[in-house]
Amino acid sequence: MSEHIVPVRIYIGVFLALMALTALTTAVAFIDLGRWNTVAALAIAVTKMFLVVLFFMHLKYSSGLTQLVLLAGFFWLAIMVTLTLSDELTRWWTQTSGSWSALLPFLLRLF
Amino acid sequence: MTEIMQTGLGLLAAIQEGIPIRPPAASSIAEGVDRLHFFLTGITLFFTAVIFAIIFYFMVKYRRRSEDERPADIEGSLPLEVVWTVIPTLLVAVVFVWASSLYFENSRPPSASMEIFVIGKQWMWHLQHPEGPREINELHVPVNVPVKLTMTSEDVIHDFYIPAFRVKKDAVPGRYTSLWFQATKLGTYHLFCAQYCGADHAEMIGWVYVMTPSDYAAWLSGGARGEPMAQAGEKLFNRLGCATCHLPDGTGKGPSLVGLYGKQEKLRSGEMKLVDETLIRQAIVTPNSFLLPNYAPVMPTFQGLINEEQVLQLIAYVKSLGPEERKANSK
Amino acid sequence: MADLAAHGVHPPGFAHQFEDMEQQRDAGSLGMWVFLVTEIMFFGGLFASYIIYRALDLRAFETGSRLLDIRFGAANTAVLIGSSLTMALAIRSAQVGKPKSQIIFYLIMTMILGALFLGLKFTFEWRHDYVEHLVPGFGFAYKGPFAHGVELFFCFYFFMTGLHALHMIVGLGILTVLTIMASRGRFTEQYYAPLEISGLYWHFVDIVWIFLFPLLYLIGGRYVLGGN
Amino acid sequence: MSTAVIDALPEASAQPSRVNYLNASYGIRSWLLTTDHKRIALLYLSSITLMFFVGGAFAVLMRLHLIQPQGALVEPDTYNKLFTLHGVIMIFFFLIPSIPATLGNFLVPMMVGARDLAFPRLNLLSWYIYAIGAIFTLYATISGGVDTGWTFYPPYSSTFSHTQVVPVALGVFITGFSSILTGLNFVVTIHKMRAPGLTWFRLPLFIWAIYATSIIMILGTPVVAITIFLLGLERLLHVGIFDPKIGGDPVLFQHLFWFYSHPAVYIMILPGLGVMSELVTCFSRKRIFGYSFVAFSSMAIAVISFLVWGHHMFVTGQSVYAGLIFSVLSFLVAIPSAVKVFNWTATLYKGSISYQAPMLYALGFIGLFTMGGLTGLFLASLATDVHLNGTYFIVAHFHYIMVGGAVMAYLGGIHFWWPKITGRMYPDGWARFAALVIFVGFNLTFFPQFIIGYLGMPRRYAVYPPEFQVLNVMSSAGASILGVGYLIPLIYLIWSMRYGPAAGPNPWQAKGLEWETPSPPPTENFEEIPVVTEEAYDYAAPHTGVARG
Repeated sequence: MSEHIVPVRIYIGVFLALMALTALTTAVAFIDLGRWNTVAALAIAVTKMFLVVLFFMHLKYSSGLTQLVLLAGFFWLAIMVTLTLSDELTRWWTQTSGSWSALLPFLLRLF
Repeated sequence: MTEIMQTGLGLLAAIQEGIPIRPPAASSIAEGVDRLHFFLTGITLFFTAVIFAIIFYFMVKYRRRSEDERPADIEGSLPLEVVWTVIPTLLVAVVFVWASSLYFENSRPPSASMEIFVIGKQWMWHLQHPEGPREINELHVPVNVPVKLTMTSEDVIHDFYIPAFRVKKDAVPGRYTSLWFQATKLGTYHLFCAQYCGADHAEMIGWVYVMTPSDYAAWLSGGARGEPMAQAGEKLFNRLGCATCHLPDGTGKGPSLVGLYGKQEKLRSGEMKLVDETLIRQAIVTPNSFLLPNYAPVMPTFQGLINEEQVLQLIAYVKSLGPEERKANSK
Repeated sequence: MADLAAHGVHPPGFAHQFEDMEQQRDAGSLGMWVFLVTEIMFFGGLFASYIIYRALDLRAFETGSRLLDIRFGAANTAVLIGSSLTMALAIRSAQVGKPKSQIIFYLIMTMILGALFLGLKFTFEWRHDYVEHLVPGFGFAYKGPFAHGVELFFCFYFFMTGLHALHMIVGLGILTVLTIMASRGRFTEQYYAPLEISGLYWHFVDIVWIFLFPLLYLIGGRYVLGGN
Repeated sequence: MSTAVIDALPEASAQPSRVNYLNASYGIRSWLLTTDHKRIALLYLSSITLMFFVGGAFAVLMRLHLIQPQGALVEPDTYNKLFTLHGVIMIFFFLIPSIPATLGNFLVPMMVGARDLAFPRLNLLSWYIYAIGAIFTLYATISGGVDTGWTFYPPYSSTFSHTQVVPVALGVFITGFSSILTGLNFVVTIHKMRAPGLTWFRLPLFIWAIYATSIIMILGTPVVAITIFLLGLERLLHVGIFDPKIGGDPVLFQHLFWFYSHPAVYIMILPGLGVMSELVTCFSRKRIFGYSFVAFSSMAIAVISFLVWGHHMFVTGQSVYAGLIFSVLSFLVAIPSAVKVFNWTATLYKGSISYQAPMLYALGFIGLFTMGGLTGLFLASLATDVHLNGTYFIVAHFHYIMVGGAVMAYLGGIHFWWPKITGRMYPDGWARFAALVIFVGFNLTFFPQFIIGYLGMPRRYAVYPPEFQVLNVMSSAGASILGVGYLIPLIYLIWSMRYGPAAGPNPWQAKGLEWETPSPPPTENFEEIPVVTEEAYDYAAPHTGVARG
């Protein structure tokens, strides 16, 4: 698994792609896309992360176990964020209406 | 030595009187909470007894009789596993629904509640009635009237706990929390701080007096107990110079506060915000933490200049300017 | 350890508790990945808090973000990506049995880029923030709208970039050790595990920055020039 | 599990003259620089025993103080420091490392048939990190103590307390890394170092439990580390993200803190559940009832434990919506725990049950864990939690799990593997007596606290209204019995190290790879790595001990 040797041109290609994405994400930040600015910036960051993880860190050539380990990390991070937000974004709930329908728009903000 | 003797005698007397196993139940929710509590106690005793009985039975029946015993193999049993997975699941589902619906009801004050304000401070409780009276570590309330407490803290997190009413809620610095109860029995009950708050945490205790409505009215009017909160707030409003900008007709540097309480206000960002106690507090303590469409962010902060009690007075004043009932979407 | 000889002759770097070299390499690599998961959760506590506060006070965080100089953020991103490339090439050089001078060259390049990142961060960016009174706890004096929320934002900014810089410094230490090991000719086609697992760490630190850059610098509505 | 590895060993191998890990080398250096997992386990054993008795001494002082309503012994300030240090030391420096770092360190490599853990030097480093953290905490104890409660809630801890918060926080922060690295070492060892033929479903259930524990250590501990780190920074810089003065939310600290600290409860109890499976099978000579259900319930507990932390915060002003979510998830975690109890009980059915000391601890555990678990339902259920949260009911509940559960299992495990660790037997009569004293003392101490809590007495009170005195005196009386109960094993176990009769490789006729090597084991555990051909707990097969062949 870890013995896989990645050709130099793939490393260079990944490097160039990362630099291009950095330029792109910086440029996009100056264009008004409303809330899509955040989406774009984070989507590009996730793409860059995948490039680094898959090629520089050889995850593409690693065992399923390694991939599972990494997945677990992100899954638990998601648990932490989601459940904490489920408190922090809904504290006003029973102080105003307390009806289930009033919750919906805020729950959508969680995802 | 005599001290020990006295302690011993006191203990003996207490044991003779019987050790209490149930706190007084003196609020509208106490009986309901206790029913659930006793149901859970029943479950606990039942399952503990069953497990212990089975273990003792097996211990005796299957005790090792010779060193060479080799009992036959039992791999397990899927039906049994299913049974003892499903039964606890159903049981906890019932408890969850029961407990949660009770809690959900208990967490929403009736709209006609009487309001009292609570400020936790190392190590005492400040309580203020809108009509004026202030109390320290004592709370007088009328029987059979729903009471809503709005609480905050001057310093660390405290917790307002009346065991006889089965209610408890943290008083958190920087925000308002609330709880409500309706006392059902006349009497005097413990008030505790139930969130550790420093050296004299255990001394941050007091008494709740549940009175007949007429006694309560007499208590409210008895003696010079300070002016009503809204009135004190109005004085403060003028003294701090708030009135120079927040003109009633809306022509000042700040928005008019008349009829504001309970409204949904539109912010510059387009977001709608409900004007409630929390928002007014935020506006006073950390102004410019939200921007309004037609006003410049010029309000100075009053953090450190006024205390939580004064903030509450200002809020009471703003509320007195607004509609009594919250009308959603009145804009 | 006395009976190490009983296991017969082993390649250099082999540890007695393993059966063979492959088991050892697998274990090392898995260990590093598990460690990186703990790092995800370590930074995760900060990221989670950031996400929550940003959701609660969006305008303040956007205002804070616009007070940062995007040029430093972008330049540092490029520098770190470059260092990841040289790190990957250093490992590859060992894998294919290139002479040790090449491994050392790439390692030193990685260190230079890492040092460049820290140099930009500390001597330009943080100093700039200090002069502008944007450091909470050290004469924070921003007085515009959302002053409290902006102070919170800068708490996050310094905690997050500071923690990241701390990881960079640790990484530079590791790279120094690797360079010394390489100069002693310790790495061969069979034995380059220390390079490989240190590389994983270095790339991880790069990934943290890949997320810090948009979170801190980019998603504050750069297109709004001044005002709200 | 049977192997043909050590057939050649002569009977005399039970005598201490044989070379083993204890006498392979001598001198203090050979211990402080050892990379042998068994010696490191003993380093942990001695250091956590020390911490246990320090923490226990604080508990005894607290119970003495509470004999009188106005406080019999110390000033409120001192009392606050006593319960804080009792909590910090018992949780971070005793319970969390207890079974994993001692029994786990000793047994994991042997149970999986390996010569050592995957990273022996990292293992030694973990102990040093633990020791440094402990030294910081003990330093803070001597130099004035700390009074925030082990939960370190801001803004009290960040702004208002005048005690040694930073050194203790640093101690906890540092020790966290010991826990992380231990968990990492176990996970890699269990994945990569299993002996040939030892598939996942042939592993002892102790290994499954340790694996689940390690997952929690790896995923949870870093979060509490960063949280404590942020708290320390906030205290030093007078500004930070939990500071309500700039709009920070002190309740967020509680979220992050409990994200780790609730699962941490399972770091303490899961290894105990693993020990239980070993004890119950051995002393009833039965295969475990429903192996895969017991194994997967450990994993289920590890995962669900991360979803329930909000039940510590039902009265903090957390939203009602979050309260409902956390409540339903909290109920879920009761189910795998119940499944375990039922399976152990079923394992006894038609067994051949003997009552040596480890089994007495095990049976005591089942009873106390059942009660501790069921009283947890009161706290998962929202309406009753509002009344019971922050009272002695909580104290009683978690002591039933932590002391009645984790400590009983720890002592049971120590008694079970003591002959393997030292090569010597302890006096079984004394051990049974101690088990009984501890069981009685424990119930006397903590059962009254359920009632005190329901009556409404808040925890962490240095003085209290006089009507709670009778029950408090009962509790204090029980505590003195419990304290004596813990001293008895300390005495006879130390005695046995020198004077106990030689134990032989397998005094209990137990199954498992660790029993197929001499006692004490040689430095590399096995003469030759074993090949496993049988399922775990194959007690029905004719016994294949050392003397076979």
